[in-house]
Amino acid sequence: MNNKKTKKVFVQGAISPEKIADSIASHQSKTEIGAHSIFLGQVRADLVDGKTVKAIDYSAYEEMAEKEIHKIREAAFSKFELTCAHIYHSLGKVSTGQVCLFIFTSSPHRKGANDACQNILEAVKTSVPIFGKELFEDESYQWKKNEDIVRNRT
Amino acid sequence: MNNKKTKKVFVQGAISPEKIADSIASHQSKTEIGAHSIFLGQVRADLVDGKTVKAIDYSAYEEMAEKEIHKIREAAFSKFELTCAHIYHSLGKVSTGQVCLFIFTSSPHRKGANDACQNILEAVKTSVPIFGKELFEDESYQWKKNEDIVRNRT
Amino acid sequence: MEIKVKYFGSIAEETGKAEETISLQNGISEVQEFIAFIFKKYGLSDEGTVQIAVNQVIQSEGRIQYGDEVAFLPPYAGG
Amino acid sequence: MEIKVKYFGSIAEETGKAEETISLQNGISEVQEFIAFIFKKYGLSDEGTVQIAVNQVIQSEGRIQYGDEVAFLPPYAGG
Repeated sequence: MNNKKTKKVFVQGAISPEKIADSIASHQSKTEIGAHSIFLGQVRADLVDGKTVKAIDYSAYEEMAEKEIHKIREAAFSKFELTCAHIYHSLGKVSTGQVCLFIFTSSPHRKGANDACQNILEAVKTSVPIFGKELFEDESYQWKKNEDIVRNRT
Repeated sequence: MNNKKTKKVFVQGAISPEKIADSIASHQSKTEIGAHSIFLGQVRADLVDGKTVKAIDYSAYEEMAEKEIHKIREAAFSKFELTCAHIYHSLGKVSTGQVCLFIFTSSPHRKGANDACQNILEAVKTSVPIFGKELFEDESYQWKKNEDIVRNRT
Repeated sequence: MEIKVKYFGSIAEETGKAEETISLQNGISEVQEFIAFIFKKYGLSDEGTVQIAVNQVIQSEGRIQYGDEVAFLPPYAGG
Repeated sequence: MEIKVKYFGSIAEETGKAEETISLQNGISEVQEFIAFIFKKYGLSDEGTVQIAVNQVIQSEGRIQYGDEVAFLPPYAGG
């Protein structure tokens, strides 16, 4: 029951441009907003040892991830001048070129929206238990690591 | 003929969420991109001396504005790791809650996209000849000023 | 010598026009002199915040030449 | 005492399961001891990058109690 106030974070598969457009449209009634900052993570066709990534298969410790993202949002609201903040991440397979992360912050002024967006992005990368399997064209794979975190621990 | 290589910047009226979605979708074939940063300026219902802004009527010295934005893009490409950069601004009347500025930067990594987006935003505010008339509910108006600039000059 | 002059925003409102062609007399060909000439002609206010672009480049000194395009720009408001 | 254990990502792959219930014997109730027990049980590699969450909070020390949910988390890859 601890989760009842957390917002829905996970989306099955890629995040569509239409979902992003709908989110933008739904903020047009909030006329105290002057600035939106959006970050999109897109799956990159990295070349690893001669093989090209064709998709990432995401999984997560969902209950903990939702709690962590709830904490990240609360911290952003306390630190920045912020009207709204939304965070979505994909689960399952996301092909190269598709969007897997959508962070959307809104504020009366640009500083609040921009600073909050970047702050949330760094926190999502370092403190949310999301895991990713990089699938190569030849059906082999490797587990993705956000390098910052590994470095921080060692 | 100096303008022939500059990209189209100005949009008549508000920038629609669909235009933003189309821009995002058109980058899904660029699989070297890992990060998109988007800034949206939205017209705010500011309260000035008891009157509420209901729209901004934008005009510009278009030829010069396009050249300035071309320079801003070139500078961003030379300063940051950047795959794409798009900048759109409204002309004419944009109602409160609607989007008047759309900056869209893409990079293999988040730092390039985020830094370029913020850099372009500051440059657009301070060096592009765009003018705005804030229209109030009672048909009166005032000329908008980006305060930073006025302050820098005095 | 003929100069194409453009006015924007609140300045266009004050001059009552978006552009005009002005024939310069002897002795008014420095940028600062030309600004003073236009300000006096239209009784413009707020000189501290106006910027001048000569051929689409911001300029506060130098000479104005035949065929130049001179624009009077109030404070920017983009974004 | 029964502990609910969850495995994620590369660790789930190594253990061959996403979760299980483990009955702890006397003497294995400290977090570090429990980690060592699971690593030995499954011959897990890469201890340096694994994080443990007890009841969804990252923890590297303290006691594990009856009914706790203990998760083994490989490096994060969100974004």
